[in-house]
Amino acid sequence: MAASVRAHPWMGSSAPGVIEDMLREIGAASVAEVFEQIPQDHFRKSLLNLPPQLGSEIELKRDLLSKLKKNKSCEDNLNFLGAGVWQHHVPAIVDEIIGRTEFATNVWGSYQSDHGRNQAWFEFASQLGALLNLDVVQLPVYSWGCAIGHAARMAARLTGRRKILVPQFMDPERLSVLHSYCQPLELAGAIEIICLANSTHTGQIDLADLIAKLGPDVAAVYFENPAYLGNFEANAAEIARLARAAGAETIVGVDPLSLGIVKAPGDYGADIVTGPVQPLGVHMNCGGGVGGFIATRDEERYVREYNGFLVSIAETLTPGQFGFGLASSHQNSYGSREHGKDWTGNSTYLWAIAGAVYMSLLGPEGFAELGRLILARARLAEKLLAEIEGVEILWPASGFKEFVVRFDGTGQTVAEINARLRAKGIFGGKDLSGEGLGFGQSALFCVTEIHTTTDLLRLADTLKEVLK
Amino acid sequence: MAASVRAHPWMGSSAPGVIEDMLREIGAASVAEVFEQIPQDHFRKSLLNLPPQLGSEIELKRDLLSKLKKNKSCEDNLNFLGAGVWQHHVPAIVDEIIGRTEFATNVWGSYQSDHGRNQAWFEFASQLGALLNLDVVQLPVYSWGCAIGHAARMAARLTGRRKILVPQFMDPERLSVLHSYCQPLELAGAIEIICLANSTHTGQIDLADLIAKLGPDVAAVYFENPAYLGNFEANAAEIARLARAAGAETIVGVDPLSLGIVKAPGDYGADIVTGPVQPLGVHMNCGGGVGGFIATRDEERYVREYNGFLVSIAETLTPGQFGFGLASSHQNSYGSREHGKDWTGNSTYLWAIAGAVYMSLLGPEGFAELGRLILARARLAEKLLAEIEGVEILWPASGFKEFVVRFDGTGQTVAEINARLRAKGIFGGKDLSGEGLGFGQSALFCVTEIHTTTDLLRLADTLKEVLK
Amino acid sequence: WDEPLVMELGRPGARGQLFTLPDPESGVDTALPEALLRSDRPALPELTEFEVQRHYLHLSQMTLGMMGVSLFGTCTMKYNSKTSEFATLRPELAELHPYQHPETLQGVLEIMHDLDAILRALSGMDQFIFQAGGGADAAYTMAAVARAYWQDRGMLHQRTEMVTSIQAHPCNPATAASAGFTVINLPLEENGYPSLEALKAAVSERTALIMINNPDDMGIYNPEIREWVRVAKEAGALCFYDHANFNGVMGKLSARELGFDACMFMLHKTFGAPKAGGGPAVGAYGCSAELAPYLPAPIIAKSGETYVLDEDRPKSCGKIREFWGNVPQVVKAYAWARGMGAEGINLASDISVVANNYMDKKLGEISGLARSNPEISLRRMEMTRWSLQPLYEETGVDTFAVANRMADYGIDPYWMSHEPWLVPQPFTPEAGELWSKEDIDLWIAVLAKVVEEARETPELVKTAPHNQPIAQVKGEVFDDPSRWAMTWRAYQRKRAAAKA
Amino acid sequence: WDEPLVMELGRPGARGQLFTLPDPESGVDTALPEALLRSDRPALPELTEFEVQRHYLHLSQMTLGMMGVSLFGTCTMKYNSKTSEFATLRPELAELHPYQHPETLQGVLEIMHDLDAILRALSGMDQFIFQAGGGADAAYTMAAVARAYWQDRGMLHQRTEMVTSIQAHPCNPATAASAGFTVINLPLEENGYPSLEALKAAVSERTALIMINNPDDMGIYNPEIREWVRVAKEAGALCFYDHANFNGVMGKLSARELGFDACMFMLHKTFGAPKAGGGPAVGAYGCSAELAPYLPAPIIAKSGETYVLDEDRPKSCGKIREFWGNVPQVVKAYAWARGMGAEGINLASDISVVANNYMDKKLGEISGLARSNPEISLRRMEMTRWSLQPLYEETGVDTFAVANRMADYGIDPYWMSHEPWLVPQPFTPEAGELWSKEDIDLWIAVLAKVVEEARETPELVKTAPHNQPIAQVKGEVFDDPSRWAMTWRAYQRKRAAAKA
Repeated sequence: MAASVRAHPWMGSSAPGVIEDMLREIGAASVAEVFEQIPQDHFRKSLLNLPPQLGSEIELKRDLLSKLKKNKSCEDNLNFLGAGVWQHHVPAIVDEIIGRTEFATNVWGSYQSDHGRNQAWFEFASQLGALLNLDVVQLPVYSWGCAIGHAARMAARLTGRRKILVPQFMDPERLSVLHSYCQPLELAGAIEIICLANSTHTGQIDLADLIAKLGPDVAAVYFENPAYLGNFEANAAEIARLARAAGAETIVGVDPLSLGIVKAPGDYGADIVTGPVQPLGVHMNCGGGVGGFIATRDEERYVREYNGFLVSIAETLTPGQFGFGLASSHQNSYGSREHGKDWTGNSTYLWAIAGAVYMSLLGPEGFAELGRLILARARLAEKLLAEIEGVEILWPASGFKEFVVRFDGTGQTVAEINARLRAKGIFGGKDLSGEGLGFGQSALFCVTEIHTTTDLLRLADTLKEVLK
Repeated sequence: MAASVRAHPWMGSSAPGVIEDMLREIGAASVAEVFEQIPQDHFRKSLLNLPPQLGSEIELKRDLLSKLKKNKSCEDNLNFLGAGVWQHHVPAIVDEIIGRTEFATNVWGSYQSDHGRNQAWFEFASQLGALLNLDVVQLPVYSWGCAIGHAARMAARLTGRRKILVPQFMDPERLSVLHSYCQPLELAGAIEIICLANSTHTGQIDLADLIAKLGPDVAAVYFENPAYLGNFEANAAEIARLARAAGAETIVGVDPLSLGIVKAPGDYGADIVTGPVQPLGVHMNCGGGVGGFIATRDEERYVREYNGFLVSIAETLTPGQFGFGLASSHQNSYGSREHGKDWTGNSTYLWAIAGAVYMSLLGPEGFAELGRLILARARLAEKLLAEIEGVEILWPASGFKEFVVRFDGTGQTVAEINARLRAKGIFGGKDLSGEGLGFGQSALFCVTEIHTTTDLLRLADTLKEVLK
Repeated sequence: WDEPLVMELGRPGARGQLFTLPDPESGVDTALPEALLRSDRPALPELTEFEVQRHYLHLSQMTLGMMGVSLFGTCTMKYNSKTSEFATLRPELAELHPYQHPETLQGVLEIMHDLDAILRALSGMDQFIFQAGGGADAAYTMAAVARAYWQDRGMLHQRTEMVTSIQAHPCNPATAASAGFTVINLPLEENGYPSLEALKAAVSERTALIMINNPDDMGIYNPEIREWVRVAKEAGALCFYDHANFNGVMGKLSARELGFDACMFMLHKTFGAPKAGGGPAVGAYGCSAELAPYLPAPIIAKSGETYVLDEDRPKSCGKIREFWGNVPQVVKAYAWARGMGAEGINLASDISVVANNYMDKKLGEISGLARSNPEISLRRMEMTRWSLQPLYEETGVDTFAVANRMADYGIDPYWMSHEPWLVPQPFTPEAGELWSKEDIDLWIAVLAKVVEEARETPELVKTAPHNQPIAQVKGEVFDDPSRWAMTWRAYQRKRAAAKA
Repeated sequence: WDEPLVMELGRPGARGQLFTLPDPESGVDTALPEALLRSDRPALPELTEFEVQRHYLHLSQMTLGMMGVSLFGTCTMKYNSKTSEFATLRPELAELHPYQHPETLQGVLEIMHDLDAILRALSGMDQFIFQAGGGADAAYTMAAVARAYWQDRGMLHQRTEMVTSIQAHPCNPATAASAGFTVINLPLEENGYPSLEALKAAVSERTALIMINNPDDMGIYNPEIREWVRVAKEAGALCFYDHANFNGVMGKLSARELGFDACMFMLHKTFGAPKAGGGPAVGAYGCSAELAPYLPAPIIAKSGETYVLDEDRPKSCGKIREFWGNVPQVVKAYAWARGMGAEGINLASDISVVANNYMDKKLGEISGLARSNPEISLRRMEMTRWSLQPLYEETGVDTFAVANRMADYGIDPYWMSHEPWLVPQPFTPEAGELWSKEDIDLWIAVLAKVVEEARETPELVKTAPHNQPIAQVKGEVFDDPSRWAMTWRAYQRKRAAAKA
């Protein structure tokens, strides 16, 4: 059939005669001959039954768009979902830069041929370090949950201990990932995860419970600031002090967008800091925008425990010129296989470039302004929702961009409310009702800089209507 | 107010203190002082009343998108409008390349610093020349209509004559532009536009009328192939022969996408060839994607009459290296002001890069395949519509991608039919009823490679439904 | 990159883009008339999709475009917002057809209507259109509107002259001449602009219109412009303000308040849309209510809450160009104006003029340069014409060489001057509001360095550039019909002929 | 470009991005706890939007990434379709939240479901998931699934060993070890793969799973793989096929038909999604119906005409990573598979293996190179490991120097070898199906040229590159705690300390 003799635009040697030319050079009579290593009975018996080829770009584009247009996006709807992926503004320049084919391509070259990209990576680490007030930042791992997992394992190796304390009110998604990194307990090297009580009045960690559980077998205390349910951990410094006194590492998770107004974790005693990369200029991508960072002080004991890529500045053969390369790289799994620190591989490094661009667009004033704006908008949302009969804010004015809304007083379930909001173009907060937190019919709302006052009024008005 | 002291992201010297630094250097006491040339009574008295600043990218993006989303696009609707702007497939690579900031920016540098762009321009001209079988191609002018206008003026200067013959069935949009370039007759240098009769049976130019009007005062004969109403001009060679015999130039307008299957105008006697650039990889952009090309043989008499930019290959100071520059540029209005050939200025040169990328993606086979596909789809559409009661194709199977559909037999007006189609997500053909062509309630439909068989069936089915 | 021409790349049969093969069973006749069948294969290259991409990415990297510092005078280099660029790439704009029913185009019509209002506020005019494909095309629009205006009065045969200054942008005389008017150029006098007396002598009952820039490209503002307009109007002529150099006066002046009947703005320069190496561009043309009937159709109007296209304009001069203009650029200009606001626009002209005066001060300290019209001591507007004549006389290094050499240091070549060159060895820097003081200082430092090189190693400068994708292009073929080659096929033919 | 660090650019007060200032009258309390208030100003750069753009555009131009020719073995360089890239940038994908109700996510779920079906067809497996953030993460998924499988049977305390080959990708032993398994590495034997006897000796009732690549990175296919799987399964172990090197066998083999319980595909390499210098990537993990209950949730399923997320998986091993995976890459892989079709996929593996054998032939003609496992005369699969040991012994030029020097000619540096280096001075080219014969010939010609240079001007090669953005990076700081610097603040501190 005619289609089969056309060269394919994605295959350089599919032009007529090229394979034949190469076979002639090789001295092979047929394509089959070059597969001579494979025993005949290994070849598949079943027909390869794939959907028909979309042979032209027109068909391919149309197929993709016709499917994607079945989605309803957070651009066309008003979204209040957060909890691990947040709808923040992505500056256009970020999209431009990470979309450049020089970056968005399969490249992996040398320190010299990849210099521009390596510099962008170093600038990511440098700027994030400036936000965190820490000197070592690794290129991002797969996700925040994975970053917490690696941090826990670092702490276990650093201390030789095998328990980690985490808040009871921890995101079940991240907790599940942490479980995967630490357990099951049947196998060697497992780390036991123990939950710390949270105050139901403030959401913060119960210090008494912390003191009770901080034994000599505890490798690390992990907490987030702001926490899963939105609230800040005002006792952060005290928690870190207690952990240090018990010989445990303090691992903190932070929202980098809060750091224009919130104290840097390096300044209240955090030893290992983790957090999400997605807020730093990456679209939500249906969850495919996540990445996680890990940072510490520049002490060799920490540096020697990193699992992934640390980009260091270095000199070149040209005096006065700088370049970049991977520091301490023998310790990763590429260098040491099963003896390496955990494992690494392709990760989410494109988001490091996004983050570098994002942070340099904002600068110190931008981060401060952004932090203040988010805070003001979230607090306004709380206020507007609290005015609705039957609706209650769990811990008013205690957090940053997320907060828990209780709907018990309305007589409706979150599922019902969200379905009605959805019909009106609003994606309500994440339904917490099934998470066993003890807050009844409640939802985690997220408000960011993209929400205008009008949007918040629309939410409140629609909610009133829906609850009638 | 606080906002006013913030630096603006688009102004490098808006950071606090910079203006003051410069004023100090200048020795000026105030900003007002540097405007000392302007008399006080020249400054505006009225308040500058503009809508409020959209001070953040978030607000700006939201404003733009909220407005643009009020449009209904030809991506979400099934479009059959053509007539000067056509919905063709734009390969993704084209969008990538012309979106590169190196190109989509304010640059105008030297032959050396703009080398890459100049090469792309030369490749546009070279590839279009290969399609046309002509040796000289100018960078595109504003539009096809403008190209025809310049071509007519070239012909008048070449021949010293002041009449141009054009088909009666000419696009009124292009004809109006041509009028602007040639008339009014009160002023010096005006060119009289005279219409040639078209056969109502074939749409083609009436050769007898042509012969009758081809006097010694005729500078040029202009025709399009395919013509405005879609039909090919099968007598193209004969028209050119007659024109030449009468000492007139033959100006032809062609659809470049037809040239994979249709004879190159350079091969049937065209002297000056014009056409639209938009089909060569440019989005419709609500009409903002148009551009027009002009091409001729490489004869000095023609080259010396071009109004715009001709990019020639040249040697550089490095032996064996090539570069590019503007040939014969003293003759344009930059070089000769009112004595130049017409005028030029910023035009649509970015589309030349789009065209270069587009043509190299297609190659000879791609153009042939595209031509055959468009032809097959358009003919299928004609067939399906002709099967509908009361619907008639004016000149079946006579053209390329456009054809006239007569609705007189349906008892409905095109306006009514199109309104009903629109309600069902279909943009029907251009309403010709008001153009005085004598074809009653008729519409010009355009079918291209982006229309699938399913699309055409949908059009036919919906039309049947609408006409019931 | 040492990048070959695309015509030299690829191999037979390679494909970059496939199209569906028509179903042979569809039963439709796809035959073409024999006389029109193409029998040859167009000599196009054959490449894979990746090879096309790689080739043009290389070419993009071989283009300096705004990657360095460009103080390209008369063109007002601006930041081209990617926010608006991305918005215009949306299918909600890119995939619109201008013949769609206006009810499906409400968003784009709203934006254009809103920008019209903004331009009215900035100029005092009563109606803007965006049909013109650039500044020159807007000047042509003026000529066409003037023709219709005088034709409507039955006086076109009499009103056949256009008066302008020799220093006006070439598009003004060129478009007026193309439209059929006789051009009268007024020379500059000692103040740097034509005298009022010369104007009075030039205008008469034959004058259809006058077309002027102010300030001009030298950075000189004609303080008698009010009187000019008065004199011209007394003679019955229309007055057109070419706002090509709006950047230094925006927010400060109103064309209508100064008496003008019409004006134009370059949306692709002043209003932050990229001009992309020469368009798509927009010359926004605005005029008074008196001239509005003569505008090219359509006019975007608001009827109740609905935006409509008014095509019914019996006195219209006809179309200047198909459709309504380069709509994406209009949207970008709207975005620029909204992102700046009145306050930002005012600040931008402040910065532009301050920064140019800062440059004047610094450039004045470099020996070998001379400021145009040295007798005028007043501070210039947003740009100044300079001359390298002293350096040229001293070293033989001309303004082309200096520009080429500056590119080696990452400085985009400067604009020299429009024709005629009233100042020898000219260059015209314009700082605008985009560039930081650091960038301006760098530009000045590089120029100073090149001036030094011109004295110490003149050959180095004359043979520049040395650090660009290619060496200096030898221009002798550009006016030689036997050697120029505007296409690859012409080049191959001439090369073969030269070898034979 | 001689581009400074972004930390060194800008000036106080410059802004690249503004945010609305909150309305002070909104009456809400925005106070933070005193203990959490930031009092210092983060030491971030301050630039305009344009300056940020220009800086990162410069950096992009200083990255060779696929601008030349890259035959980077084990990673299967492919063309990354811009059609699918642009589709994934659409708000219809980019602006989706994974917690949206599935009824608002039908399009993306359909695509993922369709790709699942395609991968099932290619592998014979019964269920795929895309949660793993890369190939290594998919290997970790296997380890986690194996843990859950054995835990469900109450045998996890006993099944604690993972058996693999020393030549398997490092991620297999590393992820298994991280998951808590003891790793047993089988050495290669004379045929180029571990013997069946060694496997038999290694597997036992302690074996939880085996993890293998086939073919390996040397281009050697283990013809006993069926027996391997049989032996392992007789011992009760699970068998995982790491399809990192799928390109040479795609369309030809079915992992399930060979007896494997699970496998993984790298969507970011084999399936044409860009790996973007190290992710976002996707390791698509597929397994048999028997293992499916242990998969990380959610599973995308179809219920009637509706796509749903099945979160109710009581035996699930838990999450490997938050959410469902790098969705845009999944869409790109789907697009690749649809654009290729069964026929295209088969052709691609044909081309890959033919092209590698063509390279083998041509490289074999260059003296100074040696093919790994010279005793194996059979034709290699889609890549071959080569050694520069003879050249190194002759000239002292090592494989790093050759790679650096090749970059000077526009050749992206090659992949050498995973650890351990079983072959000295290794390099591993992989032609794949993307590159034209011209590109492959260029690559070979450049290598031959550099080999010649190594003999004639070895210092030139050793100090390479000479034509890249920077000169050779001096690596001694990378393992020196007193000098390494992973951030600008660390660098400034150490530089200050060194000066003091």
